[in-house]
Amino acid sequence: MMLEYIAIAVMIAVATLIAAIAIGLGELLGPKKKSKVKDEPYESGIAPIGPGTRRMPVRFYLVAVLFILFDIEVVFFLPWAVVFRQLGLFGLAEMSVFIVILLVGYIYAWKKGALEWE
Amino acid sequence: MGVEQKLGNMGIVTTTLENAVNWSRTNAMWPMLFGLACCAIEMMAAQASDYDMSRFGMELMRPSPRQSDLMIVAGRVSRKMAPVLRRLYDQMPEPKWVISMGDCASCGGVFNNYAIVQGVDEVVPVDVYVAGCPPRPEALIHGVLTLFEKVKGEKFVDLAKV
Amino acid sequence: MDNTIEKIVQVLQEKAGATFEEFRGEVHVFVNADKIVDSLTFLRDEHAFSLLSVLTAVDYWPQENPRFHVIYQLTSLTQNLSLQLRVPVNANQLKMPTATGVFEVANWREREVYDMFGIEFEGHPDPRRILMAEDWIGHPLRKDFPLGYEEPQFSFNFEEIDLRKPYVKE
Amino acid sequence: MPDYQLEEVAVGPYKHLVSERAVSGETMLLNMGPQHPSTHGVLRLLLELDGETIVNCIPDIGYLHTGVEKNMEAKTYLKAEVMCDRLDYMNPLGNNLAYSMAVEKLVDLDVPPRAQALRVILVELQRIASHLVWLGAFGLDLAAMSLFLYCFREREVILDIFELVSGQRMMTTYIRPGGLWRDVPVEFESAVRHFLKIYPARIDEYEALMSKNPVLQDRIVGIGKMSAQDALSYGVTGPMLRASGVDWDLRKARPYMGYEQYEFNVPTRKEGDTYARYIVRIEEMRESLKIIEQAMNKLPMGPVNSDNRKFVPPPRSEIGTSMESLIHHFKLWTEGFPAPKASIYSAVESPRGELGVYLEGDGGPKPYRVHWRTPSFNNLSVISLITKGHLVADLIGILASVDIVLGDIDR
Repeated sequence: MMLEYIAIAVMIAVATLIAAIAIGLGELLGPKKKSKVKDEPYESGIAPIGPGTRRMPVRFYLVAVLFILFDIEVVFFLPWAVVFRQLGLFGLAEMSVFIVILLVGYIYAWKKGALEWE
Repeated sequence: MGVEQKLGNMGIVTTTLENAVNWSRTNAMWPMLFGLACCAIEMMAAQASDYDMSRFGMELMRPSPRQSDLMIVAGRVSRKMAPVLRRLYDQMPEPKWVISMGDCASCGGVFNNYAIVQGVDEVVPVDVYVAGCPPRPEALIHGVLTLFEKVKGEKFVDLAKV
Repeated sequence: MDNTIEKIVQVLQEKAGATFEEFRGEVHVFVNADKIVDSLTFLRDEHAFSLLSVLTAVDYWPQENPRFHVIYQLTSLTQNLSLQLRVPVNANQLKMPTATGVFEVANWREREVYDMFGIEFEGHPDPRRILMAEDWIGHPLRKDFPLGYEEPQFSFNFEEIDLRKPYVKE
Repeated sequence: MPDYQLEEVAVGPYKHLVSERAVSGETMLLNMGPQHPSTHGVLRLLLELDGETIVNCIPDIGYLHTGVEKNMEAKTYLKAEVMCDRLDYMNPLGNNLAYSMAVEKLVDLDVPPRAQALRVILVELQRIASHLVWLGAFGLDLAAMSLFLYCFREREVILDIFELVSGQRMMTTYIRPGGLWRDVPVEFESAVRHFLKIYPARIDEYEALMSKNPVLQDRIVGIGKMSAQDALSYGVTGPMLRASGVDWDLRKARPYMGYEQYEFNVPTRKEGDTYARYIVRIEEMRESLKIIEQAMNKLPMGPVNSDNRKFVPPPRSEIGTSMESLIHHFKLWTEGFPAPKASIYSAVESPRGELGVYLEGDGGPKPYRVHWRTPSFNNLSVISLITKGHLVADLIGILASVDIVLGDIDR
């Protein structure tokens, strides 16, 4: 049992190591020269007008929430896919109930026009 | 430079490190998509399928100065554009180089009048001047290779002082 | 000068007191400034001159009045005709009525004439410079504006120009 | 947010142009400025955005103003022609033709038939090359990266023909007042035939890639509509005007350089949206092929320059033998030829629209006033009208379909 976990641990370690080397070399060898203009936000070569952070229209929030909702739904499919054979008919029925519930939610959002941008 | 400002010149250690760092810089130098006028069309032709500047590590023309190491000033710089050019040069991360492509960028070229900056070296420090109006794509690639020779010869010490 | 242009020019002569001259088959009608807007609307509505292809100015500098000629070149697509109206403007009174009400293209073209020659157009919705920077002094296309010629740097005069040339520090 | 900062910041030169919602900070003022991948050069668009939709779009041009009109007044008629290649750098031969025809009209100079036919062939080849760069940039803006590489592959074939003919790829200055610089070499015929053989298949390749592509259809069909009435009021000419339903092409309406001998039809569409402009330009490339085909078949023999020695320098062979040619040669190359004290306007159909030259002479060897009526200047002024209410992503498609060239706009 432990064997799979070791493989995952090795993979995580190698990943962080490579990332650390890349960033570390950049930090160590890269010349650093701060200047006032360099810290200003880049807006196609012109001084930006007004602050960057401002009140955003609500549509962006709506799209973000819908994405999270259906993204987590997909996350629940992954464990099911791993033990798909063992669960057999029971697993299929269980998951299709889960999918139908979310499908109803999806159709509701669609009909209410949440997906339209205007 | 990080380590050079501290180490300065440590003989064999820094020279091999210099060669490694310079080699990595010349083979992945991304130009900034900074096309002004007619030379920009020749730069696009140099980037496109026939002359393919990507063979020399210039795979991507990044539009934003934040992700580019080389600024190719391709075209004539007008008086109204000079402050914008200077701002873009300042917003580029530190190991940066400038190629002034074409006569108009190098010395004002055909347009010797009130509207054109007579040579981009009045606005940004230039490393390589490429002559031609517009220079052929091969001339631009030759300019890029001369810049690579120059970058290969760079020492950490003088970079630390700059 | 074919007959339709001739009829139009006669009508313009009575209505706007215009004079005209001809060169290489082109008709130049001289109209003074206060009559220009309604002759433009008259030509656009009655005679289907639907495209104002050119709106520019010429500076006859040493000659004081009229120092500028503002030129409107009209094209009629249906009849395939073109007619040029010229408006003399004196040096001391650089004012012109705007033609943006008649043709939308006049909006940018008049800003360019203001930017290059300094002729103001009253009633223009957006009277800013269009080509030069906002803080530019002077109007470049005037004949008394210097060309801005800088002596090119050759081998024989390399040193003294090198001293004067404003190289950037860093 | 501190409101005073927005108030004072927006009060700048754009106060009378932006709506009051920008001053109160509800809408955002964003610079789609000179350094932007999809502005096709150094054009700055100040966008007033409400989230993603564009409330107002204020173009700010002049970042490539080169003062060509002022500079041409300081050069003789022949030397001034070098300036005009750099104006619309996608269409150098078209600029040469516009300027040469203006000078020929001013000094009443004739052009032999062989030079006229060669001029038509070269200008149509230049039209195809300019449309190819437009199509490449159009695809690149709408994320069809590979199309850019295909278009430039064909453009290199055309540039090789220009280099064969004049020694320079782009800035040829090959069309001179009174004819051409010199006759075309022998290989010109086979090079153009080769291009005519391979190119129709390539256009079908682009059409297959782009026209029926549903992704592209969604992005550009019905976007950026412009009515014919607006187009004429804004002085828009060329493919944009023809895409809005007005059938006005200077090659048909006022044939010059012998265009009346070749039959070709002028593609027009009714909808006036971005897709219509795209289709009109693709059709125009096919029409140009027809013109080149007919012109190559009927290419007359004979001299390439007019024999009026007052304005056209004599061939070098004559200088050794006849005294007058030496005098003409010396006078033309040092002082240039005087032009009458009068003004003319002559226009040519460039790939972007009506490219006109207002030329005024003052009796001396230098032009007194040269005004370039460039099509992109008027075509761009429509942008604030046709992008109202669209998304920022649509603006990229619309701007690509307007096909502006900044050298053309700022002169």
